[in-house]
Amino acid sequence: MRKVGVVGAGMTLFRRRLQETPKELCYEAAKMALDQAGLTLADVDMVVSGSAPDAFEGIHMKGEYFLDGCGGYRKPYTRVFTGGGTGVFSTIAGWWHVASGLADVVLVVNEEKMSSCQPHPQSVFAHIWDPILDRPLQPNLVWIFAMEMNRYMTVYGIRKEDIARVAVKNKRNAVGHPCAQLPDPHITIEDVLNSEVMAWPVQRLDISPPSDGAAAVVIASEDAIRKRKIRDRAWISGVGWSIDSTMWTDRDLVFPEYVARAAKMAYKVAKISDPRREIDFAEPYDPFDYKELHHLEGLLLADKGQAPVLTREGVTERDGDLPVCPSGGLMGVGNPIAATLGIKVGELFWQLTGQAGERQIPHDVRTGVAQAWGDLMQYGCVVVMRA
Amino acid sequence: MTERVERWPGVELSASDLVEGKVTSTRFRPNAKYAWSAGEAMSRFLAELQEGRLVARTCDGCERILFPPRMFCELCFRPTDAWTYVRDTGTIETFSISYLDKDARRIAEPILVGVVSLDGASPRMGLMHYFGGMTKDEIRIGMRVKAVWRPPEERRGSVLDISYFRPLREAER
Amino acid sequence: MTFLDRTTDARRFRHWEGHMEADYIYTSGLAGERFFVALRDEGRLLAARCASCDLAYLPPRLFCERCFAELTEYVPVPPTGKVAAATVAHVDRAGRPLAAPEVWAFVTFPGIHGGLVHRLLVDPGRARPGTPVRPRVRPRAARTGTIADLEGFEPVA
Amino acid sequence: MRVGIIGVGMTAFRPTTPESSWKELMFEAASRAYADAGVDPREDVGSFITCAEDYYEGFGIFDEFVPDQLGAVLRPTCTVSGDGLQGLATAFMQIQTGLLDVAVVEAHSKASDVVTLEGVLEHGLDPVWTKPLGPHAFVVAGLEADAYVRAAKVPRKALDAVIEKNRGNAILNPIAAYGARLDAGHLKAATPRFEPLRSLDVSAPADGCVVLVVASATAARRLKARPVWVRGIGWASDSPTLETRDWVGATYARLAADRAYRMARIRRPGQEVDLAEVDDRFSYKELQHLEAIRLAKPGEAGPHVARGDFALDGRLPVNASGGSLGCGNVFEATGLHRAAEVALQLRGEAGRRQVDGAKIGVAQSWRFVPTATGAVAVLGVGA
Repeated sequence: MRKVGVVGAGMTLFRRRLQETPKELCYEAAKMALDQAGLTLADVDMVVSGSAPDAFEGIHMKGEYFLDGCGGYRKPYTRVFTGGGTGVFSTIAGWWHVASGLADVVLVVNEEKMSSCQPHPQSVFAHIWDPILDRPLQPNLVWIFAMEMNRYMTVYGIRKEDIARVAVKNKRNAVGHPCAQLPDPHITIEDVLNSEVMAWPVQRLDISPPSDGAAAVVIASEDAIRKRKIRDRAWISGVGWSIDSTMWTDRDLVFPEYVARAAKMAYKVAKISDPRREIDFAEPYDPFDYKELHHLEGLLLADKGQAPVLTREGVTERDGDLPVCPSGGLMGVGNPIAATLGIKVGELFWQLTGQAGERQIPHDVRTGVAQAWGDLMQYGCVVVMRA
Repeated sequence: MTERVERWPGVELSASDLVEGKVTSTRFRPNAKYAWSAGEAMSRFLAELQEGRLVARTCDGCERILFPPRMFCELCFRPTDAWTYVRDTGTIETFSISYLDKDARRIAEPILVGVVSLDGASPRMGLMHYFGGMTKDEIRIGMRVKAVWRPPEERRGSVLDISYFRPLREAER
Repeated sequence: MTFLDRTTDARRFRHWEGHMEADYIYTSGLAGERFFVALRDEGRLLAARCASCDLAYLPPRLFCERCFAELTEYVPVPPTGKVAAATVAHVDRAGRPLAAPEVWAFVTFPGIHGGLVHRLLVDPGRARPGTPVRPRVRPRAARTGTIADLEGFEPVA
Repeated sequence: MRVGIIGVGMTAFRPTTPESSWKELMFEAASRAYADAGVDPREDVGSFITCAEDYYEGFGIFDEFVPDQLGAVLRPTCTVSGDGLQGLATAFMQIQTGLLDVAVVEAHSKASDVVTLEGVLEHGLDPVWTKPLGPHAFVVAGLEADAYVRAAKVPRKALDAVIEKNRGNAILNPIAAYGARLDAGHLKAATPRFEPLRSLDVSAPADGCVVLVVASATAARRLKARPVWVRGIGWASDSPTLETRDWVGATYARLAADRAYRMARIRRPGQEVDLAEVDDRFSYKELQHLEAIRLAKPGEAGPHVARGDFALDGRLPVNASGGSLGCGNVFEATGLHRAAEVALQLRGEAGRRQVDGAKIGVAQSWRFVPTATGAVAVLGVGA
């Protein structure tokens, strides 16, 4: 299999509302990623974009609309879409463009502009449910998280304060992130537990904010990296993706089997047999605090129901044995769905090349894993990267 | 490279910048209406709801009773075998106490909502619905419940033909 | 085929109605803001210039789609353009027949890369490519900073 | 590593399909494709790819509603927001990495589920520069038709010849929704829509689903399949901005074809290609696309079609399937349908519309208004 590396990353600010059009956001992130790789648009063979529902921007076929901002003008360009999974999935698509031998340099650009939707992007989530079985009940997006979180807590007997620790850790980690929307150096577990109840057990500070933003990475073949003498690179050594059944009311929500399948696939590709020993840090998808725990278990980095213990014991702190979401995650940096690329794959790249600034993990890290989750509690995708 | 970046792009706006037109913008509401074909499985499912019954399909491949019904088994990838009914009693698999409506607006009286697995279907198979006849302090995972149907003349062939699921009474067990 | 049971009474098939609608506010963006403020406040059309490609883009844009340079230089669009392509639409945006057909044109300008797709303010029979045209700008009080501040293009008398 | 199509499955294309949900439609096409390929999706398939757009389906995230009916539960599955040929390209790349050796590509249209198709298409226009003016989305096609027809000097009778040919071919295609033997009276009675386009120049929507099973040469041998090889594949986009794109030459199709021909080592497509399926969702598009992918010289596609060169028994049969004018506009499934048609033709299984002795065929797609994106696949049989 052809060796493929990430050679540049870029992202915009993550904010509730940005003035740029979607294509301008794409451009800003893409240009930054190219600049950091020391490449120009002329060096790019093919372009991949990732973005979640068209209904956020309010543009049918938005991937076509913003392709010039992604650098797709007169190039082969493809948009992939796996719900919230898109944040990591587009990198997997970029990987196969290069690993197949069809391209040497691929620009991957993810974007989300949720503020176009009025009065709140929440209204759009009404359309993600089954029209016959679910939509008549007028479901709110927070419901699915609340139902999954409740089952996870109840089956394993997990206390809310052990979940709130994740929100505290990530919002504190985000203090070092220049793009962060909701960093908070002083937040406490009590703040989370005392925040407004949205849909029990989910409280306001359990949730990441809706955001506008874009992020990009540049992916290149080993040949291209050598030929262009690119110094900063991190190898994509494993990829995996998996979807579970649409019939979510028939599944036990307590464990994300789809994440486990994706992780096993990625570990196999990366020749990782003992992930807990071989993986140094993780960027799992954390749109809600409990999701980080849920996903650590799905990634086989914690036993079922045991991820809260790791968090309580400080293992997942930036200076712990297994730093988790050193970026600050979605909880701290923001959640422009697909654009979370910048705090998942982007963070892996920056950490593995020693460029994470204030967020740099203090000890040597050689192998990281990024994961995203999406659709109706159904989609898992995983990327393993090595220094 | 993050520290080498001089400017993290993005021009932040406030809600009022947008709503009061401090920056130029356009407004639009799309005309995007649908009438999805319910098809073989869901047409029957809705018709049965209107009659006050919950219908499922059996799969002889994996020996499951599939609810909601489908004409193909997603695990065996084969056509399902026959129609069968499941009961309108079941178990709360999970739930939430929601203070949000569909547009994320706050409501005073919380909605009790969750997943109920139905008796007679394969384990854990069920549907999302509302719960009633219980308080937010009484609801719990594992609670036994029964459907409260709307009167026949009010049923339209919809999951809303069930008003909600209430606690199963001792005598009904 | 494929299913073991099939309904043969077509009246039994149901439909379920719904929509995918919401209200949207689209900001003009950074380049759009320059264009629409100039149009609204001064009635002028601006193009954004890429020095390295030597192209003046209309609509103006933040970046050159060819070389990815950030565009900061704005130049005025010449007052007179010409119709590069025209069409007469006999149905409206929702597909309903129009009593009076609408004329649409792609208008280009000398020295400008691109142009504008807009209404052509002529009778359907006179929609001819090559016709010299100029923008008809709405009165100042009616302008709100959108592309509809132009009523369309009219032939140069 | 060679990659080939080893299974083709389609439903009939129809103006409406009230008897099937979109899931049931997909299950039917998938079942046919798996039976054709002799594969069990639960055991033999490494990746599933769906090509879909949310607003065509009426879902916020259509990807959710894909796996069950394809046999893809707990398997690698994704949505490509593109035309089916882009999905074929995705399968091609995935297999070329060596990560997997059998992939499934699905695309469908359930256009009859969309009550306000015009509203959905309008929603694809640029929200700042075009949508506020309120044009019908097909105004874009009307303008492009005007630009192309003038530049290439295409007479009305050439457009009529495209319509007559494709709807006539469709009569011979059992899956086609709009086959018809048109006479001069029909063509003359067509009413103006987006001039120069008239009612008959615009393909009508249809429901339908297409599934292809794609495999490496090794997997094809293992499965004892007779592959139709993907000899070349390319895809490309021109500027999404209406004002800065090529209005005459369909540059996206030219660039996509250049890549596909290079990969397939085809130097003189006009001589080497035995049949072509090109996007004809507006009549002029067939001619414009044929010129862009070098199956006709600039300005010559019109005279060729008027002379009958693209007829079933002509020099280069074009849209033997009946095209979109004859089969119906199946939106994102359009390109995949054309690849399926070429595969059936190369296998000699195209029934009354069979092009005898075809060894190399080209399928070309476009993503419809208002895009300038397309793909080209060169398919072949034999060594």
